This record gives sequence, structure tokens and C-alpha cells, in this order.
Amino acid sequence: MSSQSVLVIGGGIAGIQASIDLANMGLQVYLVERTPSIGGRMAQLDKTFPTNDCSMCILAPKMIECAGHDNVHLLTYSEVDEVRGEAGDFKVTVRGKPRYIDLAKCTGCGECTEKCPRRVPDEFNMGLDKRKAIYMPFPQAVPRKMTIDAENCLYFAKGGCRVCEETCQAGAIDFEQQEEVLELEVGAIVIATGFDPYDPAALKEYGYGEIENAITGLEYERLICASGPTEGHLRRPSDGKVPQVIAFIQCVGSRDVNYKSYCSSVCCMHATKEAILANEHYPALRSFIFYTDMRAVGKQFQEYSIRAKDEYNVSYIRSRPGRITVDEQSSNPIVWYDETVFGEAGDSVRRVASKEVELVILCQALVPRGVHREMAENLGLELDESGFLAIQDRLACPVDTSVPGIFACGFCQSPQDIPDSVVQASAAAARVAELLSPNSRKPGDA
Amino acid sequence: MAVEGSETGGNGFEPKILMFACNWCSYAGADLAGVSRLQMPANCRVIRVMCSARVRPEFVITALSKGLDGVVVLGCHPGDCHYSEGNYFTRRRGLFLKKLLEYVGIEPERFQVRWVSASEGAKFADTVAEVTRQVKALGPNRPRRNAQ
Amino acid sequence: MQDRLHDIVRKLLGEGTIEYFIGYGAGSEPHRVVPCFVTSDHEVERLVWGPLCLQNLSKYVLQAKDLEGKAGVLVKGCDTRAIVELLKQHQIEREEVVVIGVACQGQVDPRTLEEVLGVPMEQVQGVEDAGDQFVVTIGEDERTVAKEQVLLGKCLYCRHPSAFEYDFTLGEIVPFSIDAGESEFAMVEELERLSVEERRAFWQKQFARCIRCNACREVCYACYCKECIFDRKMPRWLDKPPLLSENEIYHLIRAVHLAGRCIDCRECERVCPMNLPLSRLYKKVQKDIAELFDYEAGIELDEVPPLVSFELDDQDPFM
Amino acid sequence: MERKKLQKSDLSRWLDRIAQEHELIGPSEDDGVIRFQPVESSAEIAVEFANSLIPPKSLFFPAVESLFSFHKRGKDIELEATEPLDRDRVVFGIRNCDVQSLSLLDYVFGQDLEDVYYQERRARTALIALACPTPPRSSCFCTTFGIDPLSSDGSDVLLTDVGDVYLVDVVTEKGEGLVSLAEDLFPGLTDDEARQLQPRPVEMKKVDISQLREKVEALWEDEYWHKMSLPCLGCGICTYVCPTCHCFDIVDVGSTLEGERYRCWDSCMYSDFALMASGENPRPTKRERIRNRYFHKFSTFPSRYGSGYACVGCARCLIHCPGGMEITEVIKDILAKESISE
Amino acid sequence: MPKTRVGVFVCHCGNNIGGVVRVPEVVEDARHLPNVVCVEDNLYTCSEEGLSSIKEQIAEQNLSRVVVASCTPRTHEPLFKEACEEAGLNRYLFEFVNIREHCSWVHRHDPARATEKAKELVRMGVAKARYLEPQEEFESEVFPAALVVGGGVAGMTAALSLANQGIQVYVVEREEKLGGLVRELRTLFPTEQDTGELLSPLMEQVRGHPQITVYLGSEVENVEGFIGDFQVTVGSDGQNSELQVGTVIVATGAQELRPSGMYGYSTLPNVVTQLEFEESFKSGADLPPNVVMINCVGARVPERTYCGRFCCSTAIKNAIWLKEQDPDAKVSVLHRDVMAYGVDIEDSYRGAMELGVRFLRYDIQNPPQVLGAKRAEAVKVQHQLMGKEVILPADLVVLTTPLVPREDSERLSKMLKVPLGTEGFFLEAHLKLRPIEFSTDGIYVCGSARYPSSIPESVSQAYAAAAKAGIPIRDGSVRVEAITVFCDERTCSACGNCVEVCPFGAVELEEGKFGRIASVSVAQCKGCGCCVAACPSGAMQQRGFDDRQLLSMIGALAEGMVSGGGR
Repeated sequence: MSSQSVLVIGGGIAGIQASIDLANMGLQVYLVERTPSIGGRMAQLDKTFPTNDCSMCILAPKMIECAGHDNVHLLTYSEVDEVRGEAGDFKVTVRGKPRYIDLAKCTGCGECTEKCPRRVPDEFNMGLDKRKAIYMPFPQAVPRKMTIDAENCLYFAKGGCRVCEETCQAGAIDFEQQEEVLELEVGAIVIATGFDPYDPAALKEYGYGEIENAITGLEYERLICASGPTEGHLRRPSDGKVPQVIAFIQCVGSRDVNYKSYCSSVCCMHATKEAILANEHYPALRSFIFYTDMRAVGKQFQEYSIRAKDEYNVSYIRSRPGRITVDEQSSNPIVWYDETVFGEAGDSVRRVASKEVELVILCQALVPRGVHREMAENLGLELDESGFLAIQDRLACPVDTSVPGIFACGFCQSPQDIPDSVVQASAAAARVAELLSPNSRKPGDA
Repeated sequence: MAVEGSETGGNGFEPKILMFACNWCSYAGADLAGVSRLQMPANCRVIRVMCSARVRPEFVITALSKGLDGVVVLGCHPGDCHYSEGNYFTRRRGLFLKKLLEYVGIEPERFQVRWVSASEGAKFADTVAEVTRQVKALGPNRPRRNAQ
Repeated sequence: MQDRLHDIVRKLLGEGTIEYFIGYGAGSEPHRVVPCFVTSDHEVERLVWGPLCLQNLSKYVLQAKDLEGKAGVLVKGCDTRAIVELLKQHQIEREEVVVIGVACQGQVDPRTLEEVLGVPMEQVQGVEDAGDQFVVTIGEDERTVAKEQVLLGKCLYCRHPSAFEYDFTLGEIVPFSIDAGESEFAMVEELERLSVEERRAFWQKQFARCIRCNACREVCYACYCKECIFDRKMPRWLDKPPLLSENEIYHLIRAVHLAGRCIDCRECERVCPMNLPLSRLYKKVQKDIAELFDYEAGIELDEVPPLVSFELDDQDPFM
Repeated sequence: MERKKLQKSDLSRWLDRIAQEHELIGPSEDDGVIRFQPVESSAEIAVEFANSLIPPKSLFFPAVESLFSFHKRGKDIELEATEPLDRDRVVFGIRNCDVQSLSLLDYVFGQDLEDVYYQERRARTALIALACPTPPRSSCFCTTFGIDPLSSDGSDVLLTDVGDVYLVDVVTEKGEGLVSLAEDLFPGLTDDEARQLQPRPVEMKKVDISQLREKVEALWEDEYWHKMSLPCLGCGICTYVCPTCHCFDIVDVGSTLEGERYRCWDSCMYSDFALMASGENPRPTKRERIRNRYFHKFSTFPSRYGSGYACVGCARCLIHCPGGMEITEVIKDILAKESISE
Repeated sequence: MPKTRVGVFVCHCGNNIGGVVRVPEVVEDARHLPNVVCVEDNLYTCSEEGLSSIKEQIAEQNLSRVVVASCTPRTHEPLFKEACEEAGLNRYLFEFVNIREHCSWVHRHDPARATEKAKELVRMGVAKARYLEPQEEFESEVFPAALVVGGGVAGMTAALSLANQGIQVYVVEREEKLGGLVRELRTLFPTEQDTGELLSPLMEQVRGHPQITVYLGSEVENVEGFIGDFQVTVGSDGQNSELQVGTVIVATGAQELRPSGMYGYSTLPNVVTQLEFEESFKSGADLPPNVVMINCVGARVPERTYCGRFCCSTAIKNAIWLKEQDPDAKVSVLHRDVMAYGVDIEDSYRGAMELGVRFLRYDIQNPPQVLGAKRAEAVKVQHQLMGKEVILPADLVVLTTPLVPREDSERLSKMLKVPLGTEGFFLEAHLKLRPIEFSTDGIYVCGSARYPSSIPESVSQAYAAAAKAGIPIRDGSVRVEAITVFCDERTCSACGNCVEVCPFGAVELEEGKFGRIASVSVAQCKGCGCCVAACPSGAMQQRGFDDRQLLSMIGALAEGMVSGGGR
């Protein structure tokens, strides 16, 4: 009988859903998450398309259910070191980075953060504002515990400080904490490591990095989010002014043979949502979406983009902008693109046009997590040419990886949105259940 | 943004306002307002219910007739309800009750329904401040000494 | 009309299809028409019909549930709306009750008749319907009075359920049409035009006068709960003394319970010993239900009541 | 005291004079309902009225009265009595049936247990009765219960309308005191006036109710009560407008920390009147409750207090009953029943 | 009834509460409340030491109620309820008062009024606690079998996955053969496999699996009951059989839209749909040299707004197949957007272009016209990019249409009491996070019955549905948090309001001891309390939030406002 426990790598929505399902099946789940809190990319979103549900409202209950489940053992701020063995009997070592916080004592009250002098760029807010060296990634973090970021903490850098230790009434700070290594025996592994945004700076023509008012989709998401750095006020980076005209540029790096040849599936709807949110916050705001194919393929997606056009002042321009320049004094980005102009006599001519806007959002390609490649080698998993985890039989076993007993769900194996990731997470749970159920036949002949 | 602290000035009358908050959205919104330390007047008391649809119109009537100065029912935005349809009933009951209470001489600001989602901490704080300001302007809900 | 009624009731009693018949009977004095329960043949003579048959007898049908057999009831068009609602609210089964509809051409409001005639009701020997007038016999002489002067308030806006199959009908049941001269909700709009303080003063004075005799609750068809929340000790919604706060709670909660149920039969106002203007409260209930949810109680049998249903695009001033 | 005379036009001057000394209470109308309530001046007093809706019993045994209030300070509790009446009261316009009803209530609130609240109000209130007009209200039947609408016993002063002047019979010292307030308005009667000005006799249908008690007691098991109770709605009107009904409920209103203890009218017709803590209810349906009401009036009350029947024939219940129940018909039905008890 | 003994524990939470609210005053005030027998404050009530002091007090003072005044119940209530349970006190005799997020943190500049508010919140909490009653969480047994409606790819995959978890499965398929819509295809996308390679192993395993019983040519006639105990009547050619199952999976798929009246379909012989193309041309018929495909036929139009999701990939597959059979064939695809999302479809889209398939974009305002009287000869289209009209010769016109809901979904949705969405597909519980569950527990949906899905997506959803449908069966019982509603038989007047408002169909009118009353299926009740508010006679009450409790909280708040305040 194979071990009745499962390792889930990645604490985003897919990892959380897989863990909940597996735990509800009575299996012991070890959920390994690299950052101090589970929640993943979804936690950074303000709203989700197409229903405009507030992302945290629907994510938080799942996080609490997952963390609170008796069968789920949360291993946050940890990474998978080594994996040996085969389906039904894997030996895994997990390295727990020290938080320098005694989890039993810390109540997440946040007094230490207020007193900590060291301020560093906040990855959760895509670096748009600062966080302290001792921090909690976001207010609704699960577990609601602080973490000391060793690289940036003054004490580790040059000794002294330890202000947090004095302020903490619960005595939860423990600078002597060491790294923990955990040996686990699991019957199956589910990978749900999610995605990273592709750095649009590679596309020089769009000037990301030089043009201040050219930001990425996720940066925009943090700006528009009520719990973000600007508390939901869309202030553009150059002068903090609220833009009245914004432009979204699709397929930045996607569907492009010299960068990422595949379509990242979610950016069309992501842009539409962000345009709707902009107009919701500022009714006078107009937005333009430069697209090639408006891929609104899911349930209620078409209605969503129709509403965007009819009610939220969003206009779609079918063209792939060539270049973005910037007007020096107003620092407004100008988008250069080609358009077809129809004469009266039904003839048409294609010419280059430009549109000055006040903010440009680059919907960049989404790629598997950076750390994903090294983990794949570690586990002996093949990757496809786009860098996603290879799936042997896309039709019959869409979540089985090349290694029996290891399953992959969510963005790590193919570009997909939240509902599809949640479906694949449950699918992976089913596959694990089949694998580990007593009278099941060997997975080979599934 | 929410009013810094509560003004105890003016005629010194501090209204007492009852708030019903639904567990999934508005109570979570209130928590977020707390987590984000948004200061607000201390006139509102929250009663947690599982869904805004649980709030009987009878509670609102009893509360106002027994002398409370204001009652606010908070719920999820229509479509967000955890029970999918609860707040549609809250909306209908609110629409009807508001007009009835106004008709019998209870100022409209004394009974309000607001949609606050789990991530709208600021909106919760603004709602508390706004309702407190409005009810305070109305003065006490006429101490219901029993005229016979 | 009255004799046809007697024949039908005699037949029904004779065949044993009904155990008793609920109709209008003559009281001890000619001007008093009271509900009367006819069980045997010789009592059929007591049944009367005329412009003084004010009561809405539908609620008495609820008592018939503990009979083995059926009960018969005489209902005017407006009363039938109560039967429709009782069916809709699962309180009676259609086969349990034999419904005799009577073509009613407007009922007299005794109070206004007294004012118009300047004579107390006790001297009135009888009132007859004469087209657009009433013929009132006082002592020996007869006086005619224009109908719209003395009609019951509700008769000016007579309404019937759209499709209702009566078991028997006396005359052709058709809504009594009369030009009331003002909108049905005029008395409500009049109050709505007042300021909040004036409205408060108006209603506080009325609620303070209430002696909490519960007549308005006991006469209302919609108050059929086995144990009313007001009678319950735990939780105590209401304290028994007729204090202003308790009276207000009593009347407002009843108004909320009547939302989507009140059929404007105005029996509550008629029986109130203290003359509380209850129809001005319940007319407001009907006005809001009609305006907000485009619904009228007791008209369509299969229409879902407004407060137990919803539309996705209901108005939403609460954003 | 010998009979005096008062010009009708002088009535209001007398009453206003009384109003300066005492608290004047009279039948006044608001929103079409006549009830006995304090009035500033005689102008507010309704002139022609058969009788009030709410009987004058409400002046002595009010619909709701605060017995005392309590405040909890830490461990101990303070009690605070309600203040007594600040001024003596004079009730004008009370009919004789209501005067007799007060004497019935005196049994209840005075025979065995002294009810301080009632007794204090009773002692400090003078009654100026107003004889009933002729012909009386068609539904009145006080004579059936041996009450003479023109009699003066029980009241302090009796005014009888004989055209443009009232005959004034002063009965008690209190009455004398009131008359003496405006002595000049009350000239004595000349002999012929005494002869001519006679109160017109009041004709009223009368029923012999001597057998009523035995008959009703024999009807305990009779099916009659079920049939007659069908139209009754079970509301409290008949008991609240009845001048002899005296049931009440005592309720603490407020909170555990502070509040008031109230006494208020209760009605035996309510379904929860006889509901016991165990959930048991000896009178679960209308049939028992109605039977109990008539039994109380015609059998239990007289046997309990050795008095007359607990009904003064004022017909208020008969007029206002939404179900059209008529106590006179019930009495006739009871009397008509052959006694089947043997 | 032993006198209620309430214990109140006020938390400082470091100085998060204590720094603003004068906790000692709150403790003093709570001491005098009726039924309060012990009041304590601690620095961190949620810490180990705080929890153990609660457990001690429960034992020492024989507490029958516990009130904790500290942070938010949403995160810490389970923690304190556990502590009460460990001390032997029923976990539902616990009330939480939030004096941190709702008080100290938001009234920092007004300690006096924050303290006043904290006192009142505690008074309200104690007032409610007095009326709390012990509850047992309702457990209903789950029958260890599952029903799968529909024997297509999704249905078979779900059935196999459940069976492989050791669960007995019944598959009800309307047709005489398994396979569903996919059986009508010849080659599959993106692997270009032959359909048989996917279907035969699936069909063979389903037929051969000891745990799976297949009913072919059968329909579900009736479904009664709720999660854990569904009684299903299956009718196969006349005679019915009764099944008892714990969970149900809807995998009834969808059907291809036959676009009669559009582009000459059904009037011109050589205008066919993609499925018809697959059946007729892939079985060896000679291939026409000029083929024009028109996409978005009957989709993304006002009367059918949704996008068919994978019909673009079908068109691309067949276009590539045509070019591979005859490289000189002229194949053009008229589209409004090419929905080649993801990796595989985008690759094959690019592959098709490399093979010479022409993709022309048309605008919905002036759609292409099929020219030809008795046969389609050409297709005229306004080329959006070049802005001029183009005539494409066509020996065959292939219309790409979306999948549409099966006609009889209405019947199944009524039987299972699960809703259909506005487009006629089944409506899931939550579009984002519960895409394959219904709000009614125990019933799941996968494949195109929910929304048109490609084969890999349908198969993923099938596995997911199997996971969800397996959980209650593996668990053996379903536990329902004791906040469900119950009906007091004595006072219910069967007016039916509760039945109308219940979003989950958990309330029915049934004959009870006292005549007809409302009866609640506890397994289905989610505890929203909507029916309680709609019940005029107060017969319907919610455990943990009943009228007594909420009214006493209002009473506690309205204390002293007026004589005649509630209790």
C-alpha cells in the first residue's frame, strides 16, 4: 500500500485547491510555498474577470480553509530540495528557510513592522512601494505571521538594531533560528508553481524601464487595488496624476517567435478587466486596447468585453503597435501603430498612426516560474519547448507529467486562467486518489 | 477617507447606531478597515449574521422604536452573495422598509442598506463616518418616553 | 338575488356538500348586518344580501379546516382576493370551500351615511341598491342618496381577482366602476407631501391612541399564524402594555407582514374601535409594493409574492 | 338635599369654575372617538353623546399604569414609587350605568384586597352624573340589569336634562362642595316647577333575568357555545370597552439593570390569556373562552362578590363587536334553553 | 435548567486592544452582567496560555457559556471553539466579541468612547451567549456509489477515475453506444491521433471495469433526495430501475449548432458544418480543390453571445488535414478572431499558415456571402485589412459553428433542481473558484454541459468532477456546521414563504404532527437564514442566530434608551 500522503509544490490558488481536495480525501498533504504566505499571484489581483469578484474575498476563505484543515501541513518560506523514489513511494527533503520568528508566539499584530527602520522594495506590490525588513506580505496573509528578510535586515547586515525584538510584546523574535530540513515520505507529488510575468524590457521598442508611464499589467493591478500602494488611486509613476486616457498593448512578448511563441491565454481578458476597473474608478477615463485577436473564449467572457465597449468607455483597436515614444514635457507615452483607413470609394489604405495617451500598460507574456526549470531537472521532469512542464498525453491524461506519480496543474504546465487552474488542481487530486487508492491498478495502464 | 476620530463637539449628542454585517463580505470589510487602521467614529455597533438576508425587517423596526438612532444593514454586492441569492432579498426588503419607515416619520438616514465587499475596508469606514454624521445631524431619535 | 342565495344554500345543505354556510344575517336591529353561520335548513331564511354586507367573510373559512365536510361562503369581488391569497399561501385547498360570488355594486359606509343623512344608524330600517343611488328607509319615509357620497373607501377603487372560478355566482361578477375623482393613493400622497416631522407627529399621535385590542389582527385574513410573534413570550417582541414604542412596533411589523399580502379590504380600519386611520398605513404598503415590484395581492393565483422573489435588475439605490 | 335647578347655559360656567379648583375630566372627542379624559375647559366637553367608547373605568383602572420603577446600582436595587395624583378630580357626564359599573369594580379592587392605586383614585374623584336622554340608545338595556338611568345613587351630583334647564340632585357632601363653588347658579325649585319639571321616564326593552344564573350554569356542556362562538374573532374589544371588565397583566418593561413595572388591561378573549408556563391552556379555543366570559359575568362574579351580575347593559360590547356578537341575544338564547341539567 | 453560568475573557492583544480600550473597566462592567460568574483579562487570549486559562475556568467555575472579547471570529473562532470542546463544553456555547478590528484599531484617538463601545459590545455578546444552545453537527451517511449522466469522453473519464478510486459507478447513456460527440470525429486535435486511439481504450475499460455498470439507451427519469442519498430512477426501453447513489455527475455534453438558414446551409448541398465535413470527407471521398471555411457561424451574435471556444481549433485542424491530403488545395478560413489560445492551438495556427492556409478576417457588420444558385460556387467577403472585396472560388463551404446546449437540459435541471445559466448551459456554483460544482451539494458537472470545452478541458473537468464526487463517498458521511435552520412544528402555519426564498431548495412543505408544516433537509441547508427573515410567525429559526439571541443583543444595545427598551 503506497504512502497516503502527498506533496504539493506551490501555494497559489491551484496548490491551495489541490491541497483542500486531497485533504478532504483523507490524505495527508504537505503544501510547500516558497514565500512567507500562501495565496500566490491571485492574492495580488484586485478583481477577477469576468464577474469582477474582489479577488481577496474569494481567495481568503480558501486560504483559511486550506491552512486550517487538519490534514494540511503548511510549509511556508520553504523549498523542495531533493526528490528520490518513484510513484507511491517518494522521499522528499524540504528546506525551511528561517523566518527568525517563533510562529507559536507571533500573533501578526504588526507592531514590529511599524518600528523597523529598514525599508526595501515590496515584491508583493511589484516594487511600487516599500516594505520593512520584518514584514507580512499582505494584510490577509495566511499564516498571519511576520517574517524577517535576512538579506535586508540591518542586524544580519551589520549587527545592532534588533528594534523589533524590543517592541515585540509576545517575545516572538528569535534571531538564532536555523534552517530546518524536513524528510518527507509521500505517495505522489502535485506541482502548482504558477507563473512569473515575462520582463517586457526585452522588447526595446516598447521602452519599458525608460518610459516612466509604461507599466506592466500586474503593476497596474497593484495600483488599482484598494490594499495596494496607492490605496486604489491610479496614480501614474511620472507625476502621480490620475490619467484620463490609457492604452493597453496586448501580446507583449506573446505570440512572437523571437520571444514567446505561445499565447498566454489570459491577458486579453485581464486587459479588458483592468480597463473596466479604470473606468469604474474614474468614469471620465477612456481606454484603448491594442490587440491582434480578442481571445474572450470563456463563459461570460464575450458579454464582459461587450459591456466593456458599451458601458466602460473601452475601445478595441486591432493593431500591433510598433513603437512607443514619450512626449518629453508631459511625459505622456505615444503609441505608434498601423491602421486601415477606408476611403469613401470603398478603397482603403494602411498607414501609420499615433495616439498620445497618459499611461500605457504592457500586457506581457506569462512564463513558468523562474525556479521551475531547476526544480524540473531535480524531479526528472521534461519541459516542452516553451518551458512548460511537458504533458505526455494531453487528451487522456491532461495533468500527468512525464514522471509517473508526479502531476502538474495550473500555469506551470500550460497557460490558463483561474477556473481552468482550479479544475486542473482537482483533476490532479483525482489522479493522485486513483494512484494511492488501495485496489488501484498500476498507473501505467490507467 | 474616514473622519479622524469622532467629533464629540457640537451639541454633545452621540447617536447610537446598530449595524448588521454579513459574515462573508461586509464583516470581512469591517475587519479589513480594522487591519488597515482606518479611524472612524465609535457610534456603530456591529452584529454579525451569516447573510444580510437573515436580518428581519422586524429587527429594524424594534431597534428604531426602542430608541436606537440608526440601523444599517450591510451586505455583499448583488451577485457576490456567498449564498448566491441572499442579498437580492435584502435589497427588496430594504427598498420596501425604507419607504415605509419614511412614511411613518422616521428620517430616511436612520435606516440604510449598503453593499460592502470584503476588500472595501475604506468603504466600510466611509459608510460608518457618513451614517454617523447624517444621524447626528438629525439629533436623537426622539426619546420614546411613553406618551399615553 | 337573496332568494337565489337561499335556494343554493338550501340545496348545498340538503345535499350535505357543506357542513355550514358563512353568509350575512340580520342582527337584532335592522341596520345591523352580522356574519351568520347557517347549519340547518330553517336558518337559511336569516341570510340577507344588500349594501350593508360590509364584512370580509373569507377569514372564517380558516375555521372550517377542522370540519370533516366543507364550508360554503358568500364573497364579494374584493373578498375573493382574500380567498385567492389564502389559496396562494397554502391555508385552504380549493376543494375545501364552496365559494358563492355575489355581484356587488358597492357597499355603504355606515359612518359617512350617518353624516350625510344626519341620522344615527339605529334609525335606519334598511338600505336598497338603486343603480347609482341608495334608497334608505328611515322610519316610514325613504330618502335617496348618491352612491359615491356614502360608499366604502375601497368600493371607489373596486378590484376583483382576474380569473377565479366561483362555484356559484349571484349576478354577473364585474368590478364596480365609479369615477372616484382622485387617485387611489391620494390619501397616501397627501401624507407623503408632509415633512418628516409632521408625518412623525401624525403617526405618533395615532399609535399612542391604540389600545392594542388586536381587532385589526384578528379580522385580517393574512393574520392566520397559529401563534403570532406578538403573543410569544420568548423571544418577547412586544411588551403587552399599550406603550407608544410597543404600539409602533406592533403596527409597523404588521405592515411589513402585510407587504405583498394586503388586498385593501380595509376591515382593520372598519373594526378599529379607536378609529385609527389604518387604511392610510396599508394603502401605503400597497402603493409601494405596486410601484417597487409591480405586484398586486390577490389578483393572480400563480404569481409569486414580491418579497419572496426577486429580479436581477431590481432597482438598487444602495450601491 | 332638595332638588335644585341649573340653566343649561350656565353649565359651562360651573364646569370652568370647577376646573380652576380640581382637575376636570369629561367626555371629549378626538378623531370621532369619545373618551373620558382631562379637559382644560368645558368647551372641550362633548355635549350630545350617547356614551363614551372607553368607559370611565379607565379613570380608576387605566389601560396602562406604572406601579413603580427600579434601578440596579451595583449590588443593590432602588425602588421608586409613582407619584400620587397631584389634584382631586371631578368627572362630568358619567352615565348611570357606568356609575353602577364602578360600584361593581369597588368589589374587585376593594372587597378582600385593597388596591391602593384604584382606591386612591376612587377616593379623590367626584362624579357628576348626567342622566340619559330619552329615548335612550336603541341598543342600551341597563334596565334589564335593574339600573334606573335616572337614578342618582353612586354619584355625587345628578343632572337631569328637562328641556332648557337641568334638574340638579346633590347627593353627597362632595356634591355639595361642587355646587357651592357656584352657589348662585343653582336656584331652588319653585313648587310648580318641582311638579312640572319631572324627568321623562325612560322606556327600554326589558328582559327578566332572574333565572339567568341558574340557566347559564346549566349550559356548561351545551353545544350552544360552539355554534355561537363561530363569528367571534377573538379580539379584545368587548373586554376593553366593557365598564365591568377588570382583568389585568403585570409586566416588567426595561432591562435587567433598570425599568418599570406596569399594570395593563388584559383580555380573557386572547388566546394566550390562560396560557400556563407549562404550555397547557385550559381554554384553548374561542368556544371555551366565550363560555368563560359569560360564565364569569353571570355566575362566577355574583357568587364571588355576592353582587349583581357583572353587566350594566351599556351595550358598548354589542355595538363595537366586529363579529356582530350581541350579548342581549346571548342572554335571550340562554334564557330560552329549557334547563336540561336535571 | 441549571442557571446559565457565563465566563467572559477580555483580551489585551498586547497593546492592540489594551493600548486604546481600558480593559479593566470593561472587565468591571462585565462583572455585574446577569449570569456572568467569572470575568478575566489576559495579554493574549489566543496564545497557549490564554487558551489554557479558558479551559481551567470552564472546569473550575463549571461554565456553561464562554464569551471571548478579542479580535475577529473569522480567523480565531475555530481556535477558541476547539479550546472549549477540549474542556468539555459544547463548541456552540461560545460567543465571540470583536473589540480589536471593530473597536480599538479604529478608535485610536478616542479611548474613552472606544472603552464605552467595548463595554456595550461585551454586553451584547453576553446577552446573546445567554440564549446559546448546545448543538450537534448533523452527520448524514453517504451511500458509496456515484451516478454519471452521459457516456461521452467526459462521462467515461469521470466514471473511470471514480472506479479507480474503488467507488461503484453507474453510467447512464441515452445513445446505444458510448463515446458521445467525439465518436463523430475522425482525427483529434492537437495530436492528430485517430479518434479510436482515444475512445476505444476508454470504452473498453469502462465496459470492463468491475465497479462500473453502464445503462445504454437509457434516460434518468427521476431524482429525489440530497447529497449522500439520491434515489435515481433510470428508464431503459420501458422498464425502470431504481438506483441509490451518494453523488451525481452531469456529463451530458452538448450538440453542434446546425445553422439552418445561414450561408445557404441546408439549401445548398455543398455547404456543410465542420462535423459533417469530418464524417463525409475524411472517409475517403475525393477532396474538392477549393474549400472556404466560415468561422463564428451562429456564435458571438446578439442572439447567442458566447464564443464556441474550440471551434477555431477544429477549423484549423481540418484546414491542416486538407492541405496535408492535397498541398495544392486552396483552403481559406474566414474568421472574426482566431481563438488559438494557449500553446498547442497557437502552434497549429502558425503551422496552418505555413502550410498556406489563408486566414481572412471579416467584420460582423458585413459578413461573407455564399454565391451560387443550386450549389455554392464562391464566397464574397470584405477583406478587413486590405479593405476591398474578395471573391473566393469555393467547391465546398464549411461552416464552423459553436456547440449549443442539448434540448433536454431543462428536464434534467428540473429533476436535479440545479439551475441553467442564461445561455442554457448548466450554471456552476462559482464561475471562478467552484467551476464544476453546483451550489446544491453532491451534484457536479463537467464537459460541454457546463460550457463548450475542448477534449483536454472536458477530460480535466471530468477528473475534477470525479475528485469532488469522490470526497463525500470516501469520507462516508457529510458534516453540516450547526448553523442550519429548523422549523418549530407547533407554530408553523405552512404559508410557504420559506420554500420560495430558499436558494438551495432545502425546505419543503410536508404533513407533520400538527398538520402541514415546513420541513428542512439539514444536509442541504447552508445556514444563510433567508427563510428565517421571511417567516412571519417566527417558526423558522437558525441555530446560533435565532431571534431570541439577536433580539437580546438589540435589547442590550437599546438599554436605557427609553423606558420600554427591550430585554
